[in-house]
Amino acid sequence: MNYGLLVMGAPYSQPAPHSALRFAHAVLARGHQLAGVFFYHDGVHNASMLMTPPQDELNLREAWKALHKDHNVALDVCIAAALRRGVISQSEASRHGHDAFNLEAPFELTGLGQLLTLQQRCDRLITFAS
Amino acid sequence: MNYGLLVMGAPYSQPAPHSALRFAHAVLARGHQLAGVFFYHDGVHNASMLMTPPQDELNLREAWKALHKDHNVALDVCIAAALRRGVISQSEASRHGHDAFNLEAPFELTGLGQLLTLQQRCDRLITFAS
Amino acid sequence: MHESEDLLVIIRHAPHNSNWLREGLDAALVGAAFGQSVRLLFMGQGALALCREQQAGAPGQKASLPTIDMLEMYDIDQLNVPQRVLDDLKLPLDALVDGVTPLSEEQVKALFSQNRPILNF
Amino acid sequence: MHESEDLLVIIRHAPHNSNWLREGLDAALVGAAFGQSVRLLFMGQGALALCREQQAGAPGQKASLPTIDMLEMYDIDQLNVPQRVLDDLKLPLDALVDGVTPLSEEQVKALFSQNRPILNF
Amino acid sequence: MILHILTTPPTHEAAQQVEQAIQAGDTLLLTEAGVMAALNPDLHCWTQNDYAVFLLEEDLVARGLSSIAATHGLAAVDMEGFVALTEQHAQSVTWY
Amino acid sequence: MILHILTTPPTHEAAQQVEQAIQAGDTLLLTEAGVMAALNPDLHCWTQNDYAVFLLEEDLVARGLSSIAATHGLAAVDMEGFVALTEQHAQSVTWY
Repeated sequence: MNYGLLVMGAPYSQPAPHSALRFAHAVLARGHQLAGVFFYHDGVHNASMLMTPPQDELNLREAWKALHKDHNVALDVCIAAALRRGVISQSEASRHGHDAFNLEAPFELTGLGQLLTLQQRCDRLITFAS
Repeated sequence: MNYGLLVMGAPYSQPAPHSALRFAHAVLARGHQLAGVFFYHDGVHNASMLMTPPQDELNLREAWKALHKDHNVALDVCIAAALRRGVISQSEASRHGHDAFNLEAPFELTGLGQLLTLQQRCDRLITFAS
Repeated sequence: MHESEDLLVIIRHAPHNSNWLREGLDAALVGAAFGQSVRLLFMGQGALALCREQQAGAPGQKASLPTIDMLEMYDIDQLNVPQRVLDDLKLPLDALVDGVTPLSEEQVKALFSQNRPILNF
Repeated sequence: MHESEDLLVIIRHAPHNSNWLREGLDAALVGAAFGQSVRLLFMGQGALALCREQQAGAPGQKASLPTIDMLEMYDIDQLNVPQRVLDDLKLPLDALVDGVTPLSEEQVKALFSQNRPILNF
Repeated sequence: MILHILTTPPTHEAAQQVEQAIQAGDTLLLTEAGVMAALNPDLHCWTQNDYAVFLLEEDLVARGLSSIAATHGLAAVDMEGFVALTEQHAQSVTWY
Repeated sequence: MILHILTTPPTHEAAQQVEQAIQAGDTLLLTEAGVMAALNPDLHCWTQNDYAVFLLEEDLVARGLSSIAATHGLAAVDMEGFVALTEQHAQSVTWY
C-alpha cells in the first residue's frame, strides 16, 4: 500500500514526531511505500536546521532527512504554519528581509493543498498529533 | 513593586505570551518596575528573529524588543530549552557548527539559574503558560 | 484512492487558545478550493468557534469569526455540532452564528464512514 | 524578598508526553544547586514520573527516571504525591520508586504558603 | 493568601488540581480558556464561599462570553485589575 | 470500519470525543499518553464489547505500565501490529 503521514507536533516537546518516525520505519519494513510526510501546526519545527539537541539525543531533523535519502520520502512543510513559527527557507527569508534561514532541502515549503493531494493519492493517511 | 515574568508558551500557538505582553504593559502603567522576562519551555520561540507572521498580525518578538528598549526590561531565554527547539545565538551557533542563527540582543541565552535569581530579587514572579 | 464522499473536517479547539482552530479552518477552506465538498463538525471546545460575539484577543491574536463567516463563500454550509456538546458546555444555540445544525448522537456517528476522508483538528 | 522557606516545585506532566517533566525537574535541580531547599510535589499525571519500571521512549525520547534517581544527590529527598492522585489514577504505591510520601488533602494545602516560592510545571 | 491563576477550561485536569491547592481566603483568577467556566454557574468554584473568583474581562470578550458572564452575575476584572490582584497577593501560582 | 487512535489520557476531553465517534466494529488503539488507560480496567473502553481495543506496547514500556497492563489482561500490539491495523482499516482518525 501507499502511505502518507501527517505530523503535527514539535520534536522533544511532543511525542507525535517520535512516534511518527518509528511508525514510518515499520511501514517500510512491512514492504509498503511511504509517499510523503506533511508537517503542519507545531510539526513544522521538525524541519529546523538550527535544532540542537544534547549530543546523547537523536536529532529528529537528521532522522527525517535519512528517511528521505534512503526511501525517497517527500518531506513537505506547510508554508503558512512554518513562517509564523520562524521556520523559513532561503528564498522566503530573502523575500521577507531576513539575513538567515533554517529550512533547506530535502524539506520543502509548500501550500496546504499538498496535504489534500497526499490524502487523495495515498491508500492511507495516518495523523500523528499529541 | 518589582515584577518578573515567566513565559512558557510560543507566540501564535499559545495565548500565554500574548497575555504576558499585555500584562507587562499594565504592570508598567501602574507604576511598577518590570525587572525581566524569562522565556522557558516553548516560550523560547518568542525570541526567534525568523518568526514571520502575516503582515496584519503583530510580531511578538518586535513587541518584546520594544519593551526592552522603552523600559529596560531584561529578556532572558533558557539556553537548554532554546537549543533543543532550534533557537540559537550567533556564538552558540558557531560553537555547534551551524551557519545561521536566529536569536540576538536584546534577547540573551542564559542558564536556568537566572529564573531563580529573578524569582528571588523580584517582589512578584507571575507565570504565563497555557 | 477514495470515492468522492465529502471531506469531513473536525474542529475541536476554541478560538485564541492555540492555532489549531485557525489551521483547521484553513484546511477546510483549501479542501473546498480544491473542489472537495466539505462538511465541518465542531466538537468539544471547538463549538466556541461559533460564538457570534467573539472578537480579537490580546495583541497579536486575530479574530477567527471572519473565517467562520467566510465559509459560506466557499460553499461550506454544513456547520454541525453534536447536541450533546451544546448541553455539556451549556452553550445556548442562540449564542452561535446562524446556520449551525445540532446533530443527535446517531447522526454524529453516521458522519464517520470509511469512505470519507477525515481531518481532525 | 522571600523569607528562606524552601522552594516548592510542582510536577504535573508525565514522562514522554512533553518536555514539561524534564524541564520541571531541571528547575528543581538548579534550585538545589543554588542552595535552596527544594520540595517536589507530583500532581495528576506527574505521578507517572515516579513509576519505577519506566524506560526510554521512541527514538529521541530519553528516559527521565535517571533524573528522578539523581534528585537525592542534590539533597532533594521530599518526593510528595497527594494520596488522592494515587487513588484517582489507580496507581499502586509499590509501582513507584522508593522514598515517595503520599500526602492527605490537608497536607497538600499546607504546602501552599505565601512565603514559599513556587514553580508549577 | 495566594492568587491562583487558571488558564484551562473546567474540564481540564488543571481545574481539579487548583481545587486541591486553593485555601480559604485565597483568590482564583480565570484567564484565557479558563473563562469558559462562565458558561456554567453550577460549577463548584461559583457555588462555594471560601475564596473569591474573578474572570479576566478581555479573555471573556475575545471569546464572546462577556454577556453570558454578565447574565450569570459573575465578577470580572480588567488587565489593570489583574495587576491589582497580584499586588494584593504576595504569591501567585499559574495552573495550565 | 475505522481505526481510532487516541493519544491522550482517559481524563482528557479527546477520550470523550472518541466515544462519540466510534461505532460497533471499529478499533481503538491507545498510544502515547493514551496508554494510561491501562491503569484502570473499569474504564468504559475495557468493559464494552462493541469494538476492539489495543495498547501500543512501546508506549506502555516507556511509561513503566507494561506489567500493570499484563496483570489486567489488556491486549497490546507492537509497532508492526500498529501498521497491520492501519492495513486492515481503510480510514483512521487520530484524537489528541
